[in-house]
Amino acid sequence: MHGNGHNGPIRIGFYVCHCGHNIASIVDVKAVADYVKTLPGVTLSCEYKYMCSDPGQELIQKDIKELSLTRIIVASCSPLLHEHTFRVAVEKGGLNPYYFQMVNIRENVSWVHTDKKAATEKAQDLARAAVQRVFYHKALETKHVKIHPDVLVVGGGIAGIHAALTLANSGKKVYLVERDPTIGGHMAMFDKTFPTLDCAACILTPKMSQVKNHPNITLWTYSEVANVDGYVGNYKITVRRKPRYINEDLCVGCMDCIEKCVYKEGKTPDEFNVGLSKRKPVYIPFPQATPQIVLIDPETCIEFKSGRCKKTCVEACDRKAIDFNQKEEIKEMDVGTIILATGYQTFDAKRIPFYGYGKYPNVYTSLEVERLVNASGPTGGELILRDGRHPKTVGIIHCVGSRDKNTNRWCSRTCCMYSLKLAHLLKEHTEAEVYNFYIDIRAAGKAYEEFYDKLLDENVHFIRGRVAEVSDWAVRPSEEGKLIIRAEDTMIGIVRRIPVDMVVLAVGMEPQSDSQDVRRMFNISCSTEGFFLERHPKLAPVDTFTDGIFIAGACQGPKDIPDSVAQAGAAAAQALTLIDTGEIELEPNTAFVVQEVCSGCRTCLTICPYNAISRDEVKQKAYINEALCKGCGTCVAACPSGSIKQNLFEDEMIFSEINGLLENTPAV
Amino acid sequence: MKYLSYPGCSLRSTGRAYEESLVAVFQALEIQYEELKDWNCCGATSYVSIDEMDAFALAARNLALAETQSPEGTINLIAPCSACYLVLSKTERYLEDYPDVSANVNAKLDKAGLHYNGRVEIRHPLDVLVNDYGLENITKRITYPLKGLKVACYYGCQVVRPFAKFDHSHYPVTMDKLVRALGAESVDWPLKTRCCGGSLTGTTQEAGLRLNRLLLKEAQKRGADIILTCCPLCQHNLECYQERINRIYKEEIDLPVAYFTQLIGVALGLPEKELGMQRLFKKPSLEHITHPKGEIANAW
Amino acid sequence: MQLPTQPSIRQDEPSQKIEKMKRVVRRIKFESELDLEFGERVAEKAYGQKLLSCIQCGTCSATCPLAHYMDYTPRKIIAMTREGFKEEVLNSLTIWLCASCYSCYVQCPRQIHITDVMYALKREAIRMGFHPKRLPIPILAQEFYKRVLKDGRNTESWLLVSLYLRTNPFKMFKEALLGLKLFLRGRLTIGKEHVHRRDQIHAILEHKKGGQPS
Amino acid sequence: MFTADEHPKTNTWEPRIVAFFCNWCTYTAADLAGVSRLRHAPNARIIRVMCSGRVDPQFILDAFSKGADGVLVGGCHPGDCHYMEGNYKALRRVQLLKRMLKQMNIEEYRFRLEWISASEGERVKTVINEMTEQVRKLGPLGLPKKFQEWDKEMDLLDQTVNGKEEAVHA
Amino acid sequence: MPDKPKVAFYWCASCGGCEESVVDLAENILDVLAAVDIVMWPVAMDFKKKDVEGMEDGSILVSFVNGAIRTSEQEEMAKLMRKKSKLIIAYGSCAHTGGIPGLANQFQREEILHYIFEDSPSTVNPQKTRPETQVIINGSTVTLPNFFNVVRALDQVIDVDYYVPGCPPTPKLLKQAIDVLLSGKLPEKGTVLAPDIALCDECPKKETKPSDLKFTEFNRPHWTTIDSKMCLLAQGIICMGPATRGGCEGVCISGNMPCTGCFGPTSHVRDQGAKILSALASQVEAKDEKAIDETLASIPDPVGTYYRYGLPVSLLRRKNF
Repeated sequence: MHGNGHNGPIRIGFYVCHCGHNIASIVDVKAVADYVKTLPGVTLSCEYKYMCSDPGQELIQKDIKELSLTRIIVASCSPLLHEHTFRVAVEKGGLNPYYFQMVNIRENVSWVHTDKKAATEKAQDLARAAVQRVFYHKALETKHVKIHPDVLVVGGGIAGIHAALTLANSGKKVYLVERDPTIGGHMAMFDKTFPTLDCAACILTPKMSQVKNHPNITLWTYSEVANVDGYVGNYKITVRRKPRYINEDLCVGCMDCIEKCVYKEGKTPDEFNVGLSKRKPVYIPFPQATPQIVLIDPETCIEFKSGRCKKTCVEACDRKAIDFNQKEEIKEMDVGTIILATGYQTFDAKRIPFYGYGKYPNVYTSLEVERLVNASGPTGGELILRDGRHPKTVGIIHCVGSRDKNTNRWCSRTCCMYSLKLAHLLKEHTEAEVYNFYIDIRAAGKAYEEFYDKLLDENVHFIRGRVAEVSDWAVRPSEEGKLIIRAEDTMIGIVRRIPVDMVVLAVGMEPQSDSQDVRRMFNISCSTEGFFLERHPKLAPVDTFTDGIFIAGACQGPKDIPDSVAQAGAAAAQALTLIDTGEIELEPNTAFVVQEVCSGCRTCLTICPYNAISRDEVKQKAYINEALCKGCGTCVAACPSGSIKQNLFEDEMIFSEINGLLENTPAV
Repeated sequence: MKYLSYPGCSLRSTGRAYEESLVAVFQALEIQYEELKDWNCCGATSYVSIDEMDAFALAARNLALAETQSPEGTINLIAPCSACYLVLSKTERYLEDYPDVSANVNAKLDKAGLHYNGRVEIRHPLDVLVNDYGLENITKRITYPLKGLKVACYYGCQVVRPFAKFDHSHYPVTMDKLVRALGAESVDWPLKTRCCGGSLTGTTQEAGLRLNRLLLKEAQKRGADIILTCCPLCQHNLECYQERINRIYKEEIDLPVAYFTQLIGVALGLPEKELGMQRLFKKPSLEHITHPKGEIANAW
Repeated sequence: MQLPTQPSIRQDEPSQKIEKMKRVVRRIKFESELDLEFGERVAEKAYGQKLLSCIQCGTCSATCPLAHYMDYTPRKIIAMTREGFKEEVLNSLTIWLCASCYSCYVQCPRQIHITDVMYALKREAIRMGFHPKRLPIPILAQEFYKRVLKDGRNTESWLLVSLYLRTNPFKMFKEALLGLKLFLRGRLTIGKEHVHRRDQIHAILEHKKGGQPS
Repeated sequence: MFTADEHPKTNTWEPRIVAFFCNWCTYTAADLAGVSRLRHAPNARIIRVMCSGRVDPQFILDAFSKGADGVLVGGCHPGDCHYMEGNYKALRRVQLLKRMLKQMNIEEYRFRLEWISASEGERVKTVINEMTEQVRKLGPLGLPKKFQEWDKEMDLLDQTVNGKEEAVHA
Repeated sequence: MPDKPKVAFYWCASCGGCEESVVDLAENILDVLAAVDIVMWPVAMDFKKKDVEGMEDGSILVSFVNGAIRTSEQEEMAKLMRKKSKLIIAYGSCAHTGGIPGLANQFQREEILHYIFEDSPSTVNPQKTRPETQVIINGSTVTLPNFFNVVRALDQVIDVDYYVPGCPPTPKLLKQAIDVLLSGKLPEKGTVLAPDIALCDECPKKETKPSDLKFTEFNRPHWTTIDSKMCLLAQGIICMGPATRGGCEGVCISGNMPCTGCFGPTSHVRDQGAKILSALASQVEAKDEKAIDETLASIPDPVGTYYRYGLPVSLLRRKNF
């Protein structure tokens, strides 16, 4: 056990951190240090520029040894940020880490207050509370739990694919669950990628087939996670596999069945081509779909609707892979860590009627245009408008469903760049005049600004002004039969009417419509917009508040491909770190029953959400299973005879904190 | 449901036909309503330019009166004039949204021994006819379906923006649905809610006329036989300045501009006097419309 | 009436062109010439509208049916207001041309209640006597105000008469024919409408003398 | 709503609010408020607990008796509790406690339960500012001071009958 | 032969039940009398204040003081006994935690006097005469003690060495207390001379309480027929047992009445009421505010229920005025 196992003598070392100017500019740190000196039990009280720096930590270790301190308090930033750092330092100093207490005078004080006097008073109150609290601190053993080495990756877009491959390549077993029939996500639908203009399929499909063929990856497409139990290192996952009505092991993706389907022509809007083409009831999303397995859509298949189909597909399949009786499958597995890469959805342009999407046939969304210009797209890459014409002039409207309090407030980050890309492709395909209507061009990224320059040289028009309306209201002969875009050219300061043949709406990125359900299932938080919330905006961008669950890609916020891939890598690395440490430290903040005073009244039994409390029928007293206890402390608050205590949060500690906070309440 | 009605100043002069036809139609459809006793001017757009709180207070007097007149439950106060509709709705909304406004306004009302408790909901006749009374009920009573008549529905700005709950702020459809229910066909045009300039025709006529010209031209271009309005000022602007517009801008615009209530009346077979048809500069030639067989291609 | 300080975008007559060449117009603004609280004040009067949150996207201008007759587009008015260009803003035609159709109000991506801002500016202009002399719009407002103050209701015929008297009597003759047509169709009334409880109106408006805001 | 920051701190009375925030949602939201520099009233002192379910009614009463003018409890939104149902336990206790406090004549604005998720830094600011102003309107609760006041009725006797020195005894 | 140790009994604001409990020692009282020398016992013996004043300070071994402190006289006597005694024992709920009289802390002195001397149905007092602390009747002054605004437990007025809880304490506890004191093996100062564990531990119905108890509504003894075999909480009746110190051997519960908490909290609890409140609320079934409130509404008098004997020593001490 550490140098000072018992509650023992109280020799407190108190350190207040300047955090450069972050704290010192608002809180009079010297006043705080001087004040704390006067408090009972305090042996040392001093200020220091950066406590979290190495010298800062060494300072603590040195003082513990030289002044034989038995309690350490650091007043600096949030414990969520640096508590662990300092506990480690304290332990290095030879003191039990749980003799440490942290006071948050940055996030809770200097960053949110302007009145120096008030801020300093508050800091002193908080410090006094901590000083009184540590009297009751006890030496504790850190808990450890084993990490199951397998990983679950949810979502088979570029982020999910990259994360899965990274993990698999380092020899970890990965389950990749994708809800669509194929992996690839949005990226698979794109034509070219900015700023390098290399074709999306060419760089993505190899990775897709790697996933398919990787010995360490179990790929479950057309499947959804149904339930998540357990905790870091030991998650129990249930996956629902929707029936494809095709035996995956038999199908080789020859597509004869599609050929022979009783439907000669497709009737259903093709999801992959965002409705620009039609598919049959038996189909494969796109030629390079992974896995290369067809599926039958029961909504439109005659056999499912009437049961009276000639089933030409069945005849066509010499491998007898078609199975109309296939049922939904439930799979269960254990994993230690989870990576969420559930991606985004594009903004529904119908929500802004001013732009006439769905009213005027020649108004397109950016995603539609991606397919339209794509060689494997519905028109084989030839740019034919819905009314059969070839556009001579095109208007690209930026920020559709972005930066707009009436729809989505945030900037979708990718639209500027892909609009530039589309402008380029449209010119390339049609030599049309292209107008970009933008509010600001956001081309921050490697080689992005250069790409913008390139577009300027290709004399694409850039009009700074948000479009108010797209309509077919012609007031000049030149405008007849065109779509007229009304916008103020804010650089010139005059309203312009620009007639075009085609309008492209650069729709923004939104959280998936079911992101709330997903986050509930995985017990993580969402930001107010609905994107998954990272543990720290800067220092823990792929961690969540739930240990062992990481996020990657656009489910965390609008992101382009490079950023998504980078984040996926980071998330994989975080997961690997956990797995390779083999175990994770848990706060020893579990609750325990003081046997001699427990009256066995059973109150606690009814309220523990984890059934961690049972009753010893011989002793007739309650008993808490430390392994199951997660340390919420609800039972402690409920115990009517005060017989349950929670490590790190004992009643005495909190009472003393309250007392400390209020002790010098000025007489009224 | 019983309604209170707030005619507003315009319906007592330039917009008389509107009130007459509205009354006739409501009676024909047996919609119960009574006029708000001793109502005062809503303040229109001009009043706010002088003193906002007074403007609110002035409008709020009507709301307060409504509450005294019908002491129970929510009151549906019908405001046919767009300006009135907007001002009253806006007052209602701001009294709700901004505590300082309601405090300030009620203080003024107290001086007049009045108080407003927020029980009034402002309704437009369009909203009432289509959403409360119901199109199917109207169709039942139609005696002269207006077959083949091409109508450009013009809502103007203030009835749908920004406080109307019953339709979209730029692309409303309520009137179009109504027109179709009457057997006529509604012309789809993008200027339904584009401003007619309001009082500008009286003050900065150049601008005012240009706006009206654009509206009239487009309606004509889209093949409308008639423009239908739901606002006395719009009706006045679009109708009365046609000659002048033709003179100044060398146009050949020649469109009757009527109130939607008048057209309903016609379809219900009400006598044209009751509908104030004689007050229009350009009367839709009724013998065509009201012909039972309704063979009225190129009526005018 | 005073010309806007910036050249209006519509074509000038050749004579004007020459005039303009002769005139040397200073094209710089000194901070000391600005009224830096102006923006704050206006925002305050329009329910703390966050003028600062405007991103100058121009939607208001583009959707405004009158923008092409304005000397400054609505967007510019917002920009100049928050930067304290009081003179220019209060002298501008823009605020008087706003017919309050609320198009911008509905479409603004920052949900700025631009129509309310315009009203606030009109009030400010009238209060500070800034509005162009004989520009009918503010006068209409004042005449209207008086009439309602007097009768509690407004009779359009009389309103117009008094308007033309104050602005441009000749116009009345121009309008006479139209007036007659309306009259014959019973759409111009001679008798004045008024409420019975005028006392209430006066109580509410504290016996304001025409056009003098509180 | 103006923040107490804008108040002159010249020894005028300032409300004292003790806030119990749950580690996962509300405390994190408070951190977020910090990171986003959302200035608010300096009158609240935060005590971090793992879950709003840990907040023992004793803590709340103790805070009042030690001189708090208001007590704020912050937890995750219903359904979002990191420990599944801790916030519901908190809700039930709070509602029962409120009935008791009402009977003890402690104004309801002095005690507030708020659901604030990790992303709602803005909410932390609003709630603390609101509550500070509400409590400011109510004025000090000042129980410690009152306890002294009440006991004055005994000093009288100490002076007359028993004489000072025994007064020390009591 | 050395003097027998001197023992005193005194009563303040109490019902006399505590005196009864002393008498309830029955024949045991003889042993006590044999062992000690009673120098003050207003209810049974004729000693006067001056007799006590006459004694040397600290000459009484132990004084058993019952009742809360509510008047200046009680305060004066309490302080006198303190002065003369080595040990002071707060005897019974009133002295220990304020007891039933402590519920008066929900009212102001004036409210009480007004009710008693003017408003109560049985009062006829047209002149609204009130007792004065001093009246001069033909030349001579008659004084009455001052009636305090606040009811106090004994240790809120004087220093107390030990406590014997209960309303009233059981003879068994008194006997144990006396034995301990005479044995000279004194426990730590401030000890409550009863087991430091909640009543459930010794409750006869202990084993009938289910492990998954959830409240949908609360019941009251007079609203329902009580199953004498069954845990009262399981029957929705509020029983303070889980939050109350044991030692009474569940006399009320054996009598089919719920524990009302007269023994006060265990030593690990600061506020008995808050604790039972927390325990009960935690087990409420309902989830949304409205439903929860409906359940809680069936607890008629929260303060009177959670603090029947302990309001003066609760964290809030009294209603806030």
